[in-house]
This record gives sequence, C-alpha cells and structure tokens, in this order.
Amino acid sequence: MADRKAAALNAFKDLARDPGVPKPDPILVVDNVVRRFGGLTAVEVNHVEVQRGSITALIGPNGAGKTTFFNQLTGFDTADSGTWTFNGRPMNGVPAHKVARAGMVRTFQLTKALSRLTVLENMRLGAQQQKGENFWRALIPSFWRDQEEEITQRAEELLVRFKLDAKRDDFAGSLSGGQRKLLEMARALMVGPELVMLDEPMAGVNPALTQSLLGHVKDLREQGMTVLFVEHDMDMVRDISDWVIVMAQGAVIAEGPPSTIMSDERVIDAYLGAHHDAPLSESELEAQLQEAEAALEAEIHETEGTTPAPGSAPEPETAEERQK
Amino acid sequence: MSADEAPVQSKAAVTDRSAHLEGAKDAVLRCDELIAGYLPGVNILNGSDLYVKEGELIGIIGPNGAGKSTLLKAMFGLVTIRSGTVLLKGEDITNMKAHSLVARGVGYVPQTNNVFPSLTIEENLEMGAFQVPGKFKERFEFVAELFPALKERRKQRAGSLSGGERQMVAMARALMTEPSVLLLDEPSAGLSPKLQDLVFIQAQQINKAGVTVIMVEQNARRCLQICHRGYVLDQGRNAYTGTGRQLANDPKVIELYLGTLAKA
Amino acid sequence: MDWITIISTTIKAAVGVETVLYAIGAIGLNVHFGYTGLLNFGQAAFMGVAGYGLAVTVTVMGLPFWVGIFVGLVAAVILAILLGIPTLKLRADYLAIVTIAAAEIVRLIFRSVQFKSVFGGSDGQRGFSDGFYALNPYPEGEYGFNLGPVPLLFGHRTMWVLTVGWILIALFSFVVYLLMKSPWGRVLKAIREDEDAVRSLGKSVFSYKMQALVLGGVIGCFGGFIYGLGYASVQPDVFGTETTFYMYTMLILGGAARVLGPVLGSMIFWVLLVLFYNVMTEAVGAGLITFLDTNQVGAMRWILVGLGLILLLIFRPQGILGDKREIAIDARR
Amino acid sequence: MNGAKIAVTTEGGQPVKEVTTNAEGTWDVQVDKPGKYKVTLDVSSLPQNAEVRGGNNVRTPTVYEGNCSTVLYALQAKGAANQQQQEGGESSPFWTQAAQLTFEGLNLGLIIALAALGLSLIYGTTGLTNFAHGELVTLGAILAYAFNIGFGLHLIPAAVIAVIVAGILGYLQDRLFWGQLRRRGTGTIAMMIISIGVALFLRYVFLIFFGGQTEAFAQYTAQPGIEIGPISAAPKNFVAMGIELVVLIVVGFALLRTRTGKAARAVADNPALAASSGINVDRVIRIIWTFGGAIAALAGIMLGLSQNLKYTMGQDILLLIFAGVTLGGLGTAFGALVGSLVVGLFIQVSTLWVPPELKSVGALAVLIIVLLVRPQGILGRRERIG
Amino acid sequence: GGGGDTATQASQSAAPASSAPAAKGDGTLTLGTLLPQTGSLAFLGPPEFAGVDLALKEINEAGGVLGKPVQKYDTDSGDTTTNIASQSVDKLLAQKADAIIGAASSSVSESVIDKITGAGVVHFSPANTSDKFTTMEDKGLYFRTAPPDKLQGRVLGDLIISDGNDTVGIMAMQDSYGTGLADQVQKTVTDGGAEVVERVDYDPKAADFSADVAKIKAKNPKGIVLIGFEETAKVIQELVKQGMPASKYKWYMVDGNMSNTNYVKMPKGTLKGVKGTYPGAAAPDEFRDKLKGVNPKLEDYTYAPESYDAANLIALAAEAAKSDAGVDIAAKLAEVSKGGTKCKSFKECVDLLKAGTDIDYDGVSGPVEFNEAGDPAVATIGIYQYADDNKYPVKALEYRSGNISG
Ligand SMILES: Nc1ncnc2c1ncn2[C@@H]1O[C@H](COP(=O)(O)OP(=O)(O)OP(=O)(O)O)[C@@H](O)[C@H]1O
Ligand SMILES: Nc1ncnc2c1ncn2[C@@H]1O[C@H](COP(=O)(O)OP(=O)(O)OP(=O)(O)O)[C@@H](O)[C@H]1O
Ligand SMILES: [Mg+2]
Ligand SMILES: [Mg+2]
Repeated sequence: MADRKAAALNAFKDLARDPGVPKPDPILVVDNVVRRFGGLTAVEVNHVEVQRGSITALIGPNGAGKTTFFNQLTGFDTADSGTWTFNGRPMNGVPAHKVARAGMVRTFQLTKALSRLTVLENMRLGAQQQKGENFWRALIPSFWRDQEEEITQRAEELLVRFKLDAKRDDFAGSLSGGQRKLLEMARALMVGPELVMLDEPMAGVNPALTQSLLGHVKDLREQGMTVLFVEHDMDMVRDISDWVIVMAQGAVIAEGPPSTIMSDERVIDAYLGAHHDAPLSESELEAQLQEAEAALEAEIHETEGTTPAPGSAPEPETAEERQK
Repeated sequence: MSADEAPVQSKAAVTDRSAHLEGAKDAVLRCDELIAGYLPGVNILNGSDLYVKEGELIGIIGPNGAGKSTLLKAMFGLVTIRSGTVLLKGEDITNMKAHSLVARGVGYVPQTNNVFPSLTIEENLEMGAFQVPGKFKERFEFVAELFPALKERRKQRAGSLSGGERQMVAMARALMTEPSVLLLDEPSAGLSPKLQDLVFIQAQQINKAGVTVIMVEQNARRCLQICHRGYVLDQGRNAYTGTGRQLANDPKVIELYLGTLAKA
Repeated sequence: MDWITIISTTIKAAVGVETVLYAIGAIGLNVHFGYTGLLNFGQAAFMGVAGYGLAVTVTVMGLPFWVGIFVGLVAAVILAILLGIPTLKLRADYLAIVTIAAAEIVRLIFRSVQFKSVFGGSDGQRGFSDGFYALNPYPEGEYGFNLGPVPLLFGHRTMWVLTVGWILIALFSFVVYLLMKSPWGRVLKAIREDEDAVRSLGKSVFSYKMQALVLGGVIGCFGGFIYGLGYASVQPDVFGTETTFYMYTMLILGGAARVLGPVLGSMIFWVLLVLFYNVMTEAVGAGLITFLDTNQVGAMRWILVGLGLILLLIFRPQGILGDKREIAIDARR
Repeated sequence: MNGAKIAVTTEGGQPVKEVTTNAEGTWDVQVDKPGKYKVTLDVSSLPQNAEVRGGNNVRTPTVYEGNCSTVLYALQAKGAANQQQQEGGESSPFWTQAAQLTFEGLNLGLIIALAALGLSLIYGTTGLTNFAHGELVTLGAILAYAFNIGFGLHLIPAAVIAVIVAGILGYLQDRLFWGQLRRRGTGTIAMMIISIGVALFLRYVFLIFFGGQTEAFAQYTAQPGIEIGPISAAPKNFVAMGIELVVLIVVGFALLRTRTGKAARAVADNPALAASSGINVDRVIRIIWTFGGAIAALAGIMLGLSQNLKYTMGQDILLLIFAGVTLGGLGTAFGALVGSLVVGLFIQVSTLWVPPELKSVGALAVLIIVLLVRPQGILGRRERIG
Repeated sequence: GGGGDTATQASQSAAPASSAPAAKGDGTLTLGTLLPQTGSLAFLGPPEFAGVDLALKEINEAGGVLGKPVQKYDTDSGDTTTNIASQSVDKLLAQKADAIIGAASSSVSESVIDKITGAGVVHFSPANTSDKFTTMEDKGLYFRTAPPDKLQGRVLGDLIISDGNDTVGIMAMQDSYGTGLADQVQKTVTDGGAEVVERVDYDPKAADFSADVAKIKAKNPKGIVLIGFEETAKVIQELVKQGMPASKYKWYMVDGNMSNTNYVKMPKGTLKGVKGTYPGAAAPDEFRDKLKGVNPKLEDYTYAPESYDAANLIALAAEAAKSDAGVDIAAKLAEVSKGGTKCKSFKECVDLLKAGTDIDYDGVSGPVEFNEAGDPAVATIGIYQYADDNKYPVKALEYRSGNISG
C-alpha cells in the first residue's frame, strides 16, 4: 500500500539537509520571492523546491511568513519580486483562480466558509470543470444533472470522512471553529488538485479526528497528490511528513526529514522550545510547575502584596528545561 | 493547592448529577442544566452542568461541534441561555451582559475573531484594560514580556497580523485586566510549540496566583495534564468528568477524544 | 368613503404597470444583490439607458420600434460592461457608491440642457410607443371583470402592457429560478459570501460578477422599456436613485435571494402606497380626518408607508419569503 | 446721446421712418403692423469719439401686435474695447474665478464633511448604512429654525439649543429604536431598508410641519459679501467654516485618542469582543448616536445658514455625503473630512470647464476615478488575505 | 414609423378624435386634481389647490354646474422621482372624473397624458410650460392656463433692453419652465441689441449655487435675469455674497419667483428696485386675500390664478356644453375662453350663458384665449418693482398684453 511513501522517502534519502536543496522531481520550484510590508520583510525565500508526490511540512515560528508565502504562490497577493514554477510553468502574476485551475489549491488559516451556503453546497463548489457553471448550459438542467450527482457523491464521501455528514444541510456559517477547518480542507480536496497547500489544517481539530484524517492525507499521497502543509502540531508533522521545510523571519532556514529537523538546534531554539519530542512527562511537569511557583514567590516578595501573576522570562527557563 | 485537593472520583465517570451537586456546593462559578442555542428550536447545549471551585484549573475537551465554545459563550452572556442558571460566587449571572461580567472579574478569550482588526496591537491591549485604564502601563509591560513580538509591533494593526500573532494578542488582551475567573477558548491554537508551552505554563501560573481558569482545548492531552479536573463534552452534554489524570488515562476517552498519535 | 374605488384601485395596483416595472427592475437587482452580493445602487440607470435607448432611436433617429428595443438592450449591456470593468474589483460598500454615482451621471446627462436635442432635457422624450401598441392584440375596450360591485377593469392599452409585463416577469423569474438552482448560481452565491474562497477554488470571480451584472442589468432594462411603453414617455428623474432605493426596499421586503421575493415586494409596496393614500384622501374628503388638510395627505401617506416598511422589516427582517436562518448567520462573519 | 440718426425699415427693406434721438438718447417709432423690422443706426451720425460696441449697427427686432419693442445701441469710447481687454489681462478673470470656486469648494466641502462625519461615526460603530442621515441633517436645521423663528431666539442660541436637542434626539433614537432592533438581532441589510423607511417617515413629517417652501433664518440671511483678495464671501461663511473645521478636527482626534473614541472603533470592529473586553457596547453606541445626531444637526444649521432651509435639504445632499464618506475611506473620521473636501472642491472647481448643471457629474466622476486607483478610499486601509 | 409624426398630425385638429371613448356624462361635473402634495414641487401644491378650491367654492355658491354642485377629488402628483401620479390618475378615473386639473410639472403631465386623454377625460394643467404639449397627440383634450413663456419672455426681454442693459446674464432653473423662458428672454434681448454674456442653467436641487453665480460674476453683466422658483432665494443670497447686489446690478425676476413672502427676512433693501414680470391683468392682492379665505396658511401664490381659471373654465365649458362628459367639455373650452361678451367670474359668466349669450371668460391669470392646440393665445403681463421692504406693491409699473404666438 505505502509504495508512494516508500518512493517519497527514497527520493529524499540522499538529499543534503541544506535550505533550498534541489529535489529529484520537484513539482514546485521557488526562486527569490520577496514580500515586504512597509519596513517589515515578511517573506524572503531564495530557493525552495517541493518534491512531487510527497508530503512536505512547512513549519516556523508565528509570523515567520508561512501564510504570506502561500499568498504569494497562489496569487492572492503580489510579490515584490521573485519567480516560481509549478509543473515547470511559471506562475508569478497568474491570478488566483488560474493558479487553482492549474492544480495548486490552498486553504486559509483563518477559514473562509461560505456562510449562507450549506455545507454540501460548499463542497460541491470545489469541483472543477462543472458543465453547469457555464451560463447557457446552466439554464438546461439535463446538461449538468449527471455530473452534479457524481459531484454530490464525492462530496458526501468526503463529508463522512471529515465527520461533517450530519451537518451537510446546515449553513456553513453555523459551524464551530474546528468544523470550519475541516470543511475548508475537505472543500479544497474537492478540487482534486495536484498540489494541495494546507495552512494549519488541524489547528482546533479534535485529536482523535486529526488522527483519522492523517490516514486520509496519506491516502492522498498514494493517489499521487502532493501535499504541502503548514502546521504547529509536531505530532502530526512527525507522523505524516516526508520532508520538513523550516521558515523563520521570512527565510527558509533549514530543511530535512522530520526526525533530523526536530533535533536541529536552530529549529529548537527558534521554534520548538522545550517539549519538542514528546509530551511532558510527569516529572518534567512537576519541575516546570515548581519553577513557576518559585518565580511567583520571588515576584510576591519583590512587590509585596500585589497579586498579579508575574511574567517569568520564559525563554531561558525553557532552555534550561531542555538541558535536563 | 494541587490537583489532589480536587474532589476525588474513583474513575472518569459518565456524568453523574449528584456528584455535580455535591461538588458544586462552594463553587466560584457553576452552571446548572444549561440549555442554549443559536437558532430558534435548535439547542446546542442540552443541559450541561459545570462547576469550578476557587483556584481550580478546569479543562473542557470534546469533539468539534460539541458545544464547548457555546458553553463558554453562554456563561459569558454572548449566547442566550434558554433554561438553566449560571452562578458566579452565588450571584445569578444568567444572561448577564458581558461587560458587567468583566466588571465582576471574569475574563474571556474567544476562539475566533478574537482581535480588533482595525486597532493597533497597543490599542487592542488598551481595550483589554478598558475598565482599569490606570493599570494599562503596568499590565502592558507584563504581557510584553510574555510575548516580546507584540511589543516590537505595538503600532501594527491587528488585522494584518499572522494567525499566531493574533492569538497572542487575544491572550494578552485578556490578561490586561486581572480577572479572578478566566475563560480560555483554545488559547494555544495556531501557536508555535514553543508558545504553546508558554501558554500552558502561563495558564498554570496564573492559576497558581489564585485565578480560577476554565480552558477549552483541542490540545487535549496537554490540557488534561495540567488541569485539576476535566470535562468531556459531547453533543452539548457532559460525557465524562474526572480529574485530568483520570480522563487522560481512561481508554474510552482516549479512543473517542484523545487519539493515540501523541502517545507514540 | 368610497370603498369600492379604494378596493378596486388597490387590487389594480397590485398588478398594475408600476408594480410590473418595479418588479422587473427588482428581479434584476435580486440577481445583483440577492444572489451575487453586488451592492448595485445604479439599477435605475439600467432602466434609464434602456428607456432612452428606445426613445431616442425611435423619435430622434426615426428607426423602427424593434430597433429601439435592440438599442436599449445593447445600451444596458454596454453600461454593465463599462460599469463592471473598473468597479467589480471594489469592496461591496464602495461599489454601492460608485454605482450610485454612475447612475446619477447618466441621469444628469439625460437631463442636461446641453444634450436637450437628443434626450429632451428635463421633460424627456415621448412618441416612441406606437410600434408597440400597433402589436396590441386586444381590440379597443375594457378588460377584466367585476368582483361583486368592485370593477377591476383595464383599458386595452394598459392590458397589453400588463400582459407583456407579466409574461416578462414570469419568464425572468423562471430564468432566475433555473439559474440559481444550477452550479452557475451556486458560484454567484458563493461570491456573495466570500470572493477569495471562490478564487481559491478556481473560479473566475470577475467573470461571474460581470455575467451577473449584465444579466441583472438586462433584466432591469426591461423595466425601463415597460416604463417607457406604459407611460408612452421617458423622463430623466424617473431613473434617479429614489427608484433604486424603492427597488431595494421591495427586494428586501419580499425576501432577497428568493425567486419571487422582488415580485411580492413590489406588490406589497404599491398596495401599501395606494391603499394608505386612497383611504386617507377619502377619509379627509369625507371629513373623517380633520387634522389634515388636502396638502398634507400626500405627506401623510409617505409617513405611513415609512412606518409600514419599518414595521414589516422589524417583524420579518428576512422579508416575507426570506429564510430566518439566513438572517441568523451574521454577515459580518 | 443726442442727434444720432436711426432708420427703420421692414424686413423686406421698405423704409418705414427715419428718426433722430432726443436729448436722453431715446427715440420712438410707431409701426402699424406686427412683424420683423430692421433698425439701422447711422454710424456717421455718432460723435467722433464714440462707436457701437461690437461694431454691429443693425438690429432686427420683431414687433408683436399691441406691444412695443425696444432696441439698444451700446456706445463706447473708440478703442475702449482694446483697453478693456488689456485690463482684463492683468487680474486674469480665470484665476479670480478659480480662487473663488476653490473657496466655495472648501465651504461646501466642510459642510458635507460635517454631515459625513456624523454618518461615518454611526456607520463606523454600528455598521448601519443610514439613509435617514439626510433627514437628521434637515432636522437640525428645522429645529434651529423653530427656535429662531418660532421662539424668536437669536440664531446663535437657537443653533446651540438645536444642536443639544438633536443630540438628545439622537440618543433617544438609539435608545428607543435602533438599539432595540440591534437587541433583536436585526441584520444590517434589514436595518438599511428600515432606515429608508425612517427617512420617508421623517421627511414627510417635516413636510407636514414645516411645509414645502424654502425658508431662511431670521439672522444672517443674504449677508453682503466682503472682498478678500480675489474672493468675495460673507463674514458668516468664515465663521461657519471655522466652526466646522474645529468640530471636525476635535472629533477626529477624539476618535483617535480618547478612550471612548477607541472603544467606538473597537465596537465597530467586533461588538462581541468589545463586550468581552468590558466595554459597554450599548453605551458607546449611544454616545456615538448622540454626537452623530448633534453633528448632523450642526451640519444642517450650517447648510441652512449658507443656503436656505427646505424639507428635502438633507436628502438633496445625501449623495454627496455618501460620496465624501466613501471617497475618504469608510469609517474613518479624517477620511470623511478629506473625502468631503475633495467632493466639495470638485463640484465647484469643475464648473470652470463643465456647465454648472452638470457640476455634480464632475465630482462623481472624480469619486469613481479615485476609487479605481485606491479601492479602499483615500485614507482607508486594505485588509490582509489569509 | 416614428410616433412623433403621427402625433404632430393628429394634434392639428382640435376636434376630439373619434377614438376617444365617448364617456357618457352622469350629470355631475366631477373634477380631479393632480397636484403636488409631495416631491420637489410640493411648495406649489398649496396655492394650486387653493386656486381650485376657491373656484369651486364660488361655482357651487353660484348654484353649481348643470344644476348640481361640482364634485372634486384631490390627489397627489408627487414628482417624477416616484410614479405615484399614475396611481392617482387611476383613482380619479375610477371615481369618474370628467376633467383632471394638473399636473404642475411638465414631466409628470407627460407621463400621464396618455392615460387621461385615453379615457376621454380633459387634462387641464395650470402650470405646464413645456412647448411639447403644443404638438402632442392629445385627442384635443389637453389644455393649459400656464403663464405663456413666449409673451412673458418677450416682455421681460424688452424691459431689460429698455432699462439700458447692454450686457445681460441669465440664471435659469434647469427644467422646461426655466429653459423655455430663458430661451425667449435670450432671443428678445439679443434681437434688441444687447448681449447675453452668460447663461447658466442650474439644477434647482443642487446643494449650492455659488459656482453658478461665480460664472455670471466672471462676465460682469449689467443686468441679471433670475428665472426659477423659490430656490431663487438661495441664488440671491449667493449674488449678495459674491458682491453683485441689486444696488449695483439690475436684477429681473419672473412669475415663478416673484414672491412677497420669500425674501422678507433678507436685510432691508436687498431687493430694492428689482423688477419682475407677473402674468395677469388684475392686481394680485385682492385675489390673494380671497385665497387666504380658503387656506389661511397660504404663503406663496405661484400658479394659484392659473388653477383658479382652469376650474372656472371647465365649469363654464360644461355648462355651455350642457354635458359633463370630458369630450363635450373639451369641445366647448375654446369657445367660452374667447369671442363674445367678456365676463370675469363664474357667476357673471354662467348667468350670461344661461341667457344664451356667447361669453369670453377673462381670468385672473390673464385673458385666457385658447388656440387650436389648447394653449392660451393671449395674455397680459404686469411689470412690478420691489420696494425697500423686499415686497412689491399691488400696482404694476405697467401692463402689457398681446398675442402669444404673435
Ligand atoms: N498586510 C500586512 N501588513 C503588514 N504586515 C503583515 C501583513 N501581512 C502579514 N504581515 C506580517 O508579516 C509577517 C508574516 O505573516 P504570516 O501570516 O505569513 O506569518 P505565519 O508564518 O503564517 O505565522 P502564523 O504561524 O502565526 O500563521 C507577520 O509578522 C505579519 O505581521
Ligand atoms: N453562530 C452559530 N449559529 C448556528 N449554529 C452554530 C453557531 N455557532 C456554532 N453553531 C453550532 O453549534 C454547535 C456547537 O458549536 P461550538 O462552536 O460550541 O463547538 P465547539 O465544541 O467549540 O467545537 P470546536 O472544537 O470545533 O470549536 C455546532 O454544531 C455548530 O454547528
Ligand atoms: Mg499563518
Ligand atoms: Mg470551539
């Protein structure tokens, strides 16, 4: 079953762990993309490639520029400079809808549910090349009815997987935060893209469901789809990604397979912090608490009688934790 | 005060009303048989009970769409309660307006839309300290130390912030007043692992300092690790309750709500 | 009190020429606003260019009636495209003001002394409807029936306009029904909710908005034709922002994004307008109301209509046919 | 002019009579039939140094039955035409006119800005597109009129009272009406249509109580202008502009700097979150309505002062108000100021090139063009995507 | 085929076209009014309604028409921005009106003329000035007593010339009334040897008139003609403000804005010496007092005489035709307006009629003699001058009357 995974791992096997390392069969190649907001350089990516048929994770601290990077690639914002090719086709300056049609579909971190459409209609909208989306053919239902049924069926299957089937006839605007995330991802999958770019798909999704969805994402890879996703949940990154790209302050600072990346000093420093490989053990927890308590006590002594929870300097503290 | 002082239950139990009544006697905040919803005729909360004692840290977990956020909103007067009561320190605050609750020392971080996009970060925080403008400077220094990124960008409009940065602003905003009861709706979502750590530690610390905290989390395992007691909400009802540890180790809870991914 | 006249005029108002022409305009607006979310406040301009297209072609250029209709249609399409190309990229509320501005520009030009020789200045044009009435299949006389003592009769000319008008309403409603059930309509509704989401799914938002603008404009332009033909004349001020406001009122009153919403809304609006007025004039005439003089009755009618609108929308904010659930979803996200 | 010779003939050239002007320079010819006649002035009979202005010495008046018809020969000193032109060249009338129009543009723009500020405040905080705002402007003017004429107060105290009363009415409007609607969860679109209903209601209430005619305040009407450089303006204009500018700037800064101002913007962004931060949303909105109503009333009084009062006066400038608000960027106080000034200026200055009947076209066209270049308005900001 | 051609041809004959359904009279003369209660011309409503009311009062006091009191229904014409005029006409037709007096606005009249005349009802406007109605297809049922542009324009133009204004600026309200009158003034003035250095057609709804006045000022004319309705007060403010007061420039006004109430709040002398024309032979004050009797709140009198005359003429025509059917009234309207024994009030005229005499009704607004097209053919224009108190006296400087078409 997991032959694609094997293929992907194989492709990554001998690669150097350098930022911007060339991949054997890149689907997306990015060069010198820069985006500035006033004085702030949000994105400054020199070179990066995404391997076809792999699951690649894009991680990095908050504000690293991941979402902005997605926005540039998918035509939702105009880069100050830079070029990128998708399947060998240059994509800079291409409007967003053409990017999606070319097979590169993204989701939004802050979800964009189509509020006053039902969940099912949201899903159906994702399907491409619908005959009934042409004005004249729309007028004659027999032209598009069959296709519509097929689309509906596909949509319903996905909804079941994403545990949204009970909500299928409710307005998307009435979904909970997590359900919106799920819908956002499911809808993108309706497009049937070659490359799907997920922006924090699992933030706010229940862990049990996340787990079952990861299986689905792996299936996608088996079907030949390429997945590029942003995520802060390291368990998930570790579980499904074949390759990890790390961004910080707009630039790609490291690349590599998940296991290596998560022990990279710089990545730990900038991003992971103390608890990078496993959830805190009981003892660690205790230690952490004690530390906090000590700090609190100190604070109380200092400022006699004021109640506020003191701000402990978290960074050195967590660094210490790691040493233990 | 530690987790052990919380009322002991032998195991994570399917909600037991008598246990609730027993436990809730001297609670700071308690909800009884809340029924609430958005659309006429559709109830999202179907009689959920919850109590939290002085100085407790409570976690609420559950599947997506279970009604966790709705529960918090209902307590905070943002969703109309159709029946049931909410008591804060013995006072009936059912359907009381949010700003009056803030005056009574309740703070709240919403799950979504939790910043003022057209206000700068600094102004967002100023709004957080709306009822105690005198304390703004002091508290600002405090949150700026927690999230240094915010201080650098104090003049940036929140609408242009990244998802995680917004989350920081949201959290910081709630910390501007010094609430005695804090309701957090997925405070760690969208934050980098490092900052997630920070949030959990901070929650614990605040709790240590005497603040009662109710926290909804999808980072469920992590949440159960630090909380004294937890509730599992499903379809608007309490499915399981117990201490954090009990819940985290209950096979049913693991299977249905926690997953096994993080354990690996 | 002359109840027979009151009842008969009210019932006739429910199906009369005004109801028809506003309903048609509002159907177009429903495509724009109800389904696509385009806050077009220049619908009157579409009616205007159509009415004037017909009028100028026939009276000034002396061409046949059908050419006039064709010119009117083309004018509406051109207006849609001219308006659309630069403005469809704007946010909804900005679009609103740009379309109002464009419509005012069109009206002021129709009205101006500079172009009086073409558009006829503030009095407009007339004398272009003969071609239409030449097609009238109804022989001279009165048509309709008596509802008990209440006569519901229309002259043969009115009858012809009404026949054509209601056929158009039925036709457009059917077209809107078909379209909005189709995937095409789904894209429009999606655009109404969030353009960026639609873009991310590979649909050309601009193209669909333009199609919607043209379709709604073309539908609306038939309202302009009906005006021109029904009154046998066009005047610039008819096509002012007021008209668009009233069409919006009708649309929301009937229920936006409902196929029959605009039609029902138009009927309610005119029935209210006529009923209030006629009851009041009769009451004043019969000395039942003494605190108003003749000059104030007209004002009192609008006061009541204003109140009526307010009350209707307070108690049914989603409109008569609207879906309460849709309103409950906060449009501000 | 004495002694000029004038010959009258019929249209066909038949001579009717020749006359000589009397001491006042007038003359008189009786004709028997109506019709077109030709009147020729014998230029050689004029004094040496005089000529007919424009050079044409033939007039062709039409005489109608029972009426007399007058013709006129304007005389001037020889060479005067050239002199005049030279004089004209010195203080170019184009620039004088341009200066005057710029001033008028500012004058009108500030009034619009004031009205727009009220609209922008209310739109900004509640999201209500208030089509009844024009009527709030009218209300201010009519209130001032009532105190001024009805109670015989001088305009200044009358205006002050009117603004206060309008503020109270604004408060009550929200308290008793809009606030209740908000509580019921009425959507913004439904509210917008309700505001059309309110506009109709108010407008025609005014018609009943105020009447359809145009009225003026008892003081400062038709105040003679004074010349300041190329501009002539009435003193009241300067005072009004001063007041307007002060109010605009004070309110603008209040929104940016004061706690309530910031709270108002917070409420605009997200009312639920504002409440969660401890802001009393209803109170903030009521304050805004109070100020919005008062400012709109002030705008109405200023408009009534510079123009006159009519029951449709607010409605007539509503489009300009909206244009100003939008052009500046929706929901920003200074945007309303800048946008309105641009609108005012373009309305007036564009008349240098377009006929005045089309002056609004110029302003509206500018509005469209600016929004094409800056879709978010002059001071508006773009939202980020994603 | 252009509709315009047929219209022109058909209107050549004043006789009612055969196509008009022959509405049978029911014995009671029913008048409908279609006048502005609301809309941009709402200020014209009160005087117009009062004019009709006064006529009706006098008619019914004199015994009514055909032995029965005249019935009347009032309706609102609104303005063109709303289409309520048409609904009002529907109501009047449903109530079997024989003649409809209205509308004030030419545009509104245009939108309903087909409906009214199509029903065989007389359409009689007291205020329409658009020259289009002269040639419009109306089945011979359209009439008007509106002050004739042509004569007034001529008289005013002549007045301006004889006052020695060699340069003239015209500010005209931009509608058929304003532009029509302005055209005529401009022609007369130009023919007379003066130069119209600037003509501004302004939008009466404009927020402000400063630019319009600035345009006049730039040309610095000696005489300034103000053609418009009550918005003239705003124009005057602006003239004074921009340094062109009546003390330095000669202003001229017309019937639409000759008011004794609108300008009284202005400082004393603002309008001193301003001349204006106003149709009608009689001193207006006596008539105005009578109107006040009908509507004590009346402030403005524009078109009240025309409305009064319209109602009287219709009643007389019905009496002369011995029928209250619209077509019969229309057939007699021209006859009672001219050629015969002159009489000035309904009572006086109807007595003559009953005695079998041919009458010639001379109204308050002028001699009113209808031509073939239903337009007044003769008119009298008075020239008045404002005094220090911003009012003009009862006595005209002079009266001029004449044929309108000439
Ligand atoms: N429109 C904008 N104006 C100004 N700054 C912006 C804008 N958009 C993004 N930024 C800034 O650019 C930086 C990168 O933002 P981006 O959203 O790409 O971060 P991210 O990597 O996606 O972070 P997160 O993990 O929190 O989502 C942030 O610091 C953000 O504040
Ligand atoms: N504004 C709304 N209108 C109508 N229904 C809503 C609305 N918000 C939420 N719901 C419904 O209420 C239910 C509970 O939503 P809630 O947001 O409380 O879930 P949650 O437990 O917080 O889920 P998540 O973990 O995904 O945030 C969901 O089924 C959702 O569809
Ligand atoms: Mg992001
Ligand atoms: Mg939630």
